[in-house]
Amino acid sequence: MQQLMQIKSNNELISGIFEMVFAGDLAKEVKEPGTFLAIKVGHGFSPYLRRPISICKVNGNEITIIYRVQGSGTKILSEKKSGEMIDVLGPLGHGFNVDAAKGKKALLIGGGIGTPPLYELSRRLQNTAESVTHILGFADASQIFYKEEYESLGKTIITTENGSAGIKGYVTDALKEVGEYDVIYSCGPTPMLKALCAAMPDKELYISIEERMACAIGACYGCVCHTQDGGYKRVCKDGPVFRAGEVML
Amino acid sequence: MQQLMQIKSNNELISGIFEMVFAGDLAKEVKEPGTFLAIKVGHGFSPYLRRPISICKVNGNEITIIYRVQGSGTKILSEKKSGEMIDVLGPLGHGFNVDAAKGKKALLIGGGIGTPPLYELSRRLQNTAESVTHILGFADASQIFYKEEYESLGKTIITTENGSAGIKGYVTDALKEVGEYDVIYSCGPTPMLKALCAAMPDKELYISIEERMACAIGACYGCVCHTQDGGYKRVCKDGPVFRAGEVML
Amino acid sequence: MSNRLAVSLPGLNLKNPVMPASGCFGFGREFAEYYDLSLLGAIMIKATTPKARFGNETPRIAETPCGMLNAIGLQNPGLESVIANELPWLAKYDVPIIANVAGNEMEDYVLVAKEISKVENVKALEINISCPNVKHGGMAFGTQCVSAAELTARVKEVSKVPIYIKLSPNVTDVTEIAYACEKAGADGLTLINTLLGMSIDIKTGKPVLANRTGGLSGPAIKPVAVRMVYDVCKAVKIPVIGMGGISCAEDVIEFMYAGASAVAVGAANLVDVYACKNIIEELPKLMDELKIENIKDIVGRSRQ
Amino acid sequence: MSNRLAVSLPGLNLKNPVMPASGCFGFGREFAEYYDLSLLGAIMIKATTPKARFGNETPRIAETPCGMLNAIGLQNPGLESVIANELPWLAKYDVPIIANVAGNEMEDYVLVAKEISKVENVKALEINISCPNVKHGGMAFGTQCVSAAELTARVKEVSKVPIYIKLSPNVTDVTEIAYACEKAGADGLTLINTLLGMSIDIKTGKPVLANRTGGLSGPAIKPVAVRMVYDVCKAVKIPVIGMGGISCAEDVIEFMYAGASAVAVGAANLVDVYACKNIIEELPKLMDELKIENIKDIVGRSRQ
Ligand SMILES: Cc1cc2nc3c(=O)[nH]c(=O)nc-3n(C[C@H](O)[C@H](O)[C@H](O)COP(=O)(O)OP(=O)(O)OC[C@H]3O[C@@H](n4cnc5c(N)ncnc54)[C@H](O)[C@@H]3O)c2cc1C
Ligand SMILES: Cc1cc2nc3c(=O)[nH]c(=O)nc-3n(C[C@H](O)[C@H](O)[C@H](O)COP(=O)(O)OP(=O)(O)OC[C@H]3O[C@@H](n4cnc5c(N)ncnc54)[C@H](O)[C@@H]3O)c2cc1C
Ligand SMILES: Cc1cc2nc3c(=O)[nH]c(=O)nc-3n(C[C@H](O)[C@H](O)[C@H](O)COP(=O)(O)O)c2cc1C
Ligand SMILES: Cc1cc2nc3c(=O)[nH]c(=O)nc-3n(C[C@H](O)[C@H](O)[C@H](O)COP(=O)(O)O)c2cc1C
Ligand code: FES
Ligand code: FES
Repeated sequence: MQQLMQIKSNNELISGIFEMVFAGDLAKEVKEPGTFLAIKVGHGFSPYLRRPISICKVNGNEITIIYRVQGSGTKILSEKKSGEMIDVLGPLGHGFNVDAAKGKKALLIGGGIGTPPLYELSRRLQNTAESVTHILGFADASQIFYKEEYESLGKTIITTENGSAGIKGYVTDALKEVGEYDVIYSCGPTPMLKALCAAMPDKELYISIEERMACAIGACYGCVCHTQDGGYKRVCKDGPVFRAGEVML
Repeated sequence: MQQLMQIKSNNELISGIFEMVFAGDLAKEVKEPGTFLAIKVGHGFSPYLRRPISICKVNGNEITIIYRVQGSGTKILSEKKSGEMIDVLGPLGHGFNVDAAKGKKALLIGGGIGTPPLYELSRRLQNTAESVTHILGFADASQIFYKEEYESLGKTIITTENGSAGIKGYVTDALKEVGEYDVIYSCGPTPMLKALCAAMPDKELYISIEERMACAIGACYGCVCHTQDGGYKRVCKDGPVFRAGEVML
Repeated sequence: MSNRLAVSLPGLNLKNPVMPASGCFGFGREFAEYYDLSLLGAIMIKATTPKARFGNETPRIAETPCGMLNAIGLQNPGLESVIANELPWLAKYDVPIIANVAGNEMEDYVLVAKEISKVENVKALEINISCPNVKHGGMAFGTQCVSAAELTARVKEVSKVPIYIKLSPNVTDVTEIAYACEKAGADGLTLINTLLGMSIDIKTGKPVLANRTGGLSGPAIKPVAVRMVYDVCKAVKIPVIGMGGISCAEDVIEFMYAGASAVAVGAANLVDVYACKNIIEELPKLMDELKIENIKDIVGRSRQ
Repeated sequence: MSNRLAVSLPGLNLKNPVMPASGCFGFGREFAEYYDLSLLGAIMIKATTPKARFGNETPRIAETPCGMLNAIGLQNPGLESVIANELPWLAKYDVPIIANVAGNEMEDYVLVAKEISKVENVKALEINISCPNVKHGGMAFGTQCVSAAELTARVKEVSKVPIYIKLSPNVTDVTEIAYACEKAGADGLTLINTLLGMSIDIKTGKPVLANRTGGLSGPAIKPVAVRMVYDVCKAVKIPVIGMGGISCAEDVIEFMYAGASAVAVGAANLVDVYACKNIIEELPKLMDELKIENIKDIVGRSRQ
């Protein structure tokens, strides 16, 4: 669905990271956590392409996203005011397999601006999974956001690279803290995903990956990645969530 | 001077014609009526070029412009709200010679969206000219704007092409109604200016002309016109106001 | 469906002159989730090569001012799969298909053209001698008159349907190539393909695209495309399908004034899934405003 | 004035790598009303021909997505007046002048180059064999290796200062022309000139420009320019001054990573009178962010 949605709020959570809420029927179409939106951030041709942003939360006809001001497009997004309309295409792609954790222990691992899609996932797992544990990795204490939100949904372990909050190190350094778990869902920078794949080769691990996109609906072959078997997958249509090992990182 | 000015108001006077007021020090630099501004109507590169718009009125640090929604640029302008900032370059070019009418009878002739620069001119002539008369031509009664404003400054004759208000016909058809006059100032579509030049070959006639512009400061040679003597003038820097006969229409 | 939008070109009776450009619409499947493909004038499907191709490594997409670079590298499932899976699926729509033919060697083009032109709903071929994103073949054929003419003649020989040669803008004189293709038997021309471009990420200091260079498309290239369509239409008698930056009904009119008999919409589909549908719906309204009775009447009128 | 922005090219010791491009800055007079011209790396003045030229009829300007078309047609006051009035006026600023040389015939170029290169503040010539807006000469010289090389050699013979050949992007292989110019004795190259384009007014159905076609410049063409600079810098050893759509400090870095030793800012000056000044002021800040010590260190680094 492609729809003009109305912005309800747009707040800076921490320096450079914003939470935006917008409303419209499109929200009702969201089935899976981990799916994403392609947002036209400006009017006219500047910038030209839509921006892929994950769905962080769905509430009735409202969708929440969390984004980092990265370049020109997210800059423009950050200047929008509530009441303005925004052109949204979505929900797009295949998200996290919620059923996989039915009655099992779920571990959700996010890194930095990769954490938002895990939030809606965790909410959906509340009634179906046996338990939900979060490991959230950030560069340092000043970069942490949504900590309370995650804590309200389950055990939440924070790691920071410089040790200024939580465990010092990477999310992998927190793995020994979490006890037993059956299914792992993760989203974050590629090096983190690679480390996770290496650290838990035998587990049921789902990863959400990023690629530069044009159409975001699967038509242009802009965002493909190789699969182990010599084939390919389109991140926008076949992903962005894949089973670990399915695609090459 | 190039300055971000703050929009104070932006109102639709009649269908498709807007009056915008903005404030800033740049207003203090305006010396002559008939000079113009080059306005960047959008952010980023869309649209790319500035839009030349005449100064209609100066009041302290406020400038008033009147513009018609013509294409993409003026459309964007019409959507601006008070409080927003707008990037203005100006005042540009050479305007109307106010001194030429000192102690004399001035006739100001405007056509449609060519009338705005005559307004500030008429205000400046109030104290110096013996009398100021206006002839304002419009397509029909629905297209008339600023009638009362001009009437408060002097005798004002309206013409409409279909006779739905004032005299039926063109501004030239009203010439016989105005009695004696010494100096004529005019601005409007090229056919109107041509007709005036033909109708009063011996009078002191000033005309303001339009050309597509890029730099608007005289550097790119984008807006030149031929002079009678085989030379050329830049409309943006040497004009937009010329003595009739100086340039070829 | 109003008659005033209808246009006819060799092999193609189109209900309107608007079609998605090759590579910007896949094989239609994804767009069919958003609107009925039967409303399109035609569909130019993704380039087809003899065998399946992966294309280039990623990143394949870079954004640029008023446009984008792509370096897909002709990824497609290969001739056999297109004939077995894609074309039959498309047959359920009332829309003529223009098959985009590509390859490394001349033989590749001949092979694909011969086989794909036999398929019922393929009404014309678009011979892609202008893809800037492949090492062999592609643009190399399209930048020289001799090779362009030879390829045209060879493909024409085997094709069951009219052939349109897709020209590259990356040449000194596009009219020369256009004329050579016409002489060699082309039924029509399509232009322009993308302009060769590059974008460098200043954070890494390296080209954004893994392939380093890519093809520039979108509104940025429209003036170049309009100029080439104008010049080519002056130089040849065969019809031209124009493209390059078309984003709205106004752009369609502009290309047809320049001489195009029909138009294709490329990158705009990637930014707005409804681009083609909206343009087709806007067209009659705009024609009313401009007092254009029949769209075909304005073809090439800028030259009169 | 910080040393870290300094760059050196044949004939040119520049305090920074940023200069206005020819035709987008006149002879500097209008911009001098807004800021001190001495802060510029250099100034490329408007094309000079042997005699005064009026150029093309108006309209000469058309706006396009993220850019513009111009068809000025090399209007200028002529060699004598440039030497008598413009260059002496510019001499009061501490800034090297690069004189842009144009003409219809080869002799025109030779004449202008010979005379203008004698002027004290002219430190280099830019030989414009790429103007798309004139019927004779101009781009015709710049689209073929033989004529480009011959012109280069003839001008080199008479010039007192280093010569930079300004290349046209409207060619199949810009590296071929670049190489021919290098072999013929060019000291450097400047690229790109404008892309040939057209815009049609859908209300009238006619081209917007009186000259019908014009030269496309602005951000729209940046990816084409970056690609050509990258390719040319790989093909030749002489330095390149890059241009095409530069609007901000980031763009300067992008061109220098691509291989340019310095850059020129064209259309951006027409949209923002302070464009060059702002870019020069932003550059050191951006270099800090990107941890670039000296600007000259990054030239061509995208290829490493
Ligand atoms: C499926 C998916 C989900 C995402 N979810 C989020 C999210 O929830 N929150 C968030 O902050 N970011 C998310 N991103 C990354 C986000 O898309 C980019 O940060 C954003 O596009 C940058 O745009 P820009 O104009 O600010 O940056 P620029 O660098 O100016 O963008 C230039 C171009 O590169 C593309 N681009 C730049 N970085 C990325 C990237 N990391 N991934 C894909 N394209 C990129 C842009 O879309 C644009 O086309 C997601 C990316 C993908 C693919
Ligand atoms: C010295 C001068 C003073 C002017 N004063 C006024 C005024 O007070 N009120 C007013 O409504 N209009 C005025 N105009 C005309 C105004 O500049 C155009 O209507 C406006 O630029 C149209 O922009 P657009 O984006 O809406 O139209 P578009 O057609 O989308 O513009 C496309 C391009 O053409 C140029 N253009 C289009 N029409 C004109 C035109 N008539 N003259 C010059 N360039 C044009 C635009 O600037 C732009 O570069 C003046 C023009 C000049 C030269
Ligand atoms: C992502 C993408 C993929 C493309 N793939 C092809 C292709 O397979 N075959 C082809 O002939 N042209 C291909 N093109 C070129 C377009 O068909 C079209 O000629 C070009 O993009 C100009 O039109 P536009 O500016 O409307 O996009 C592709 C363009 C894009 C943007
Ligand atoms: C209005 C205008 C006039 C120009 N005149 C000249 C000229 O006289 N000589 C020349 O070599 N290039 C001329 N150019 C080309 C520019 O110098 C430059 O090569 C081109 O515009 C690309 O840079 P840009 O995209 O930054 O404008 C002109 C460009 C413009 C826009
Ligand atoms: S972005 Fe087009 S296929 Fe994924
Ligand atoms: S617009 Fe540049 S000289 Fe007038």
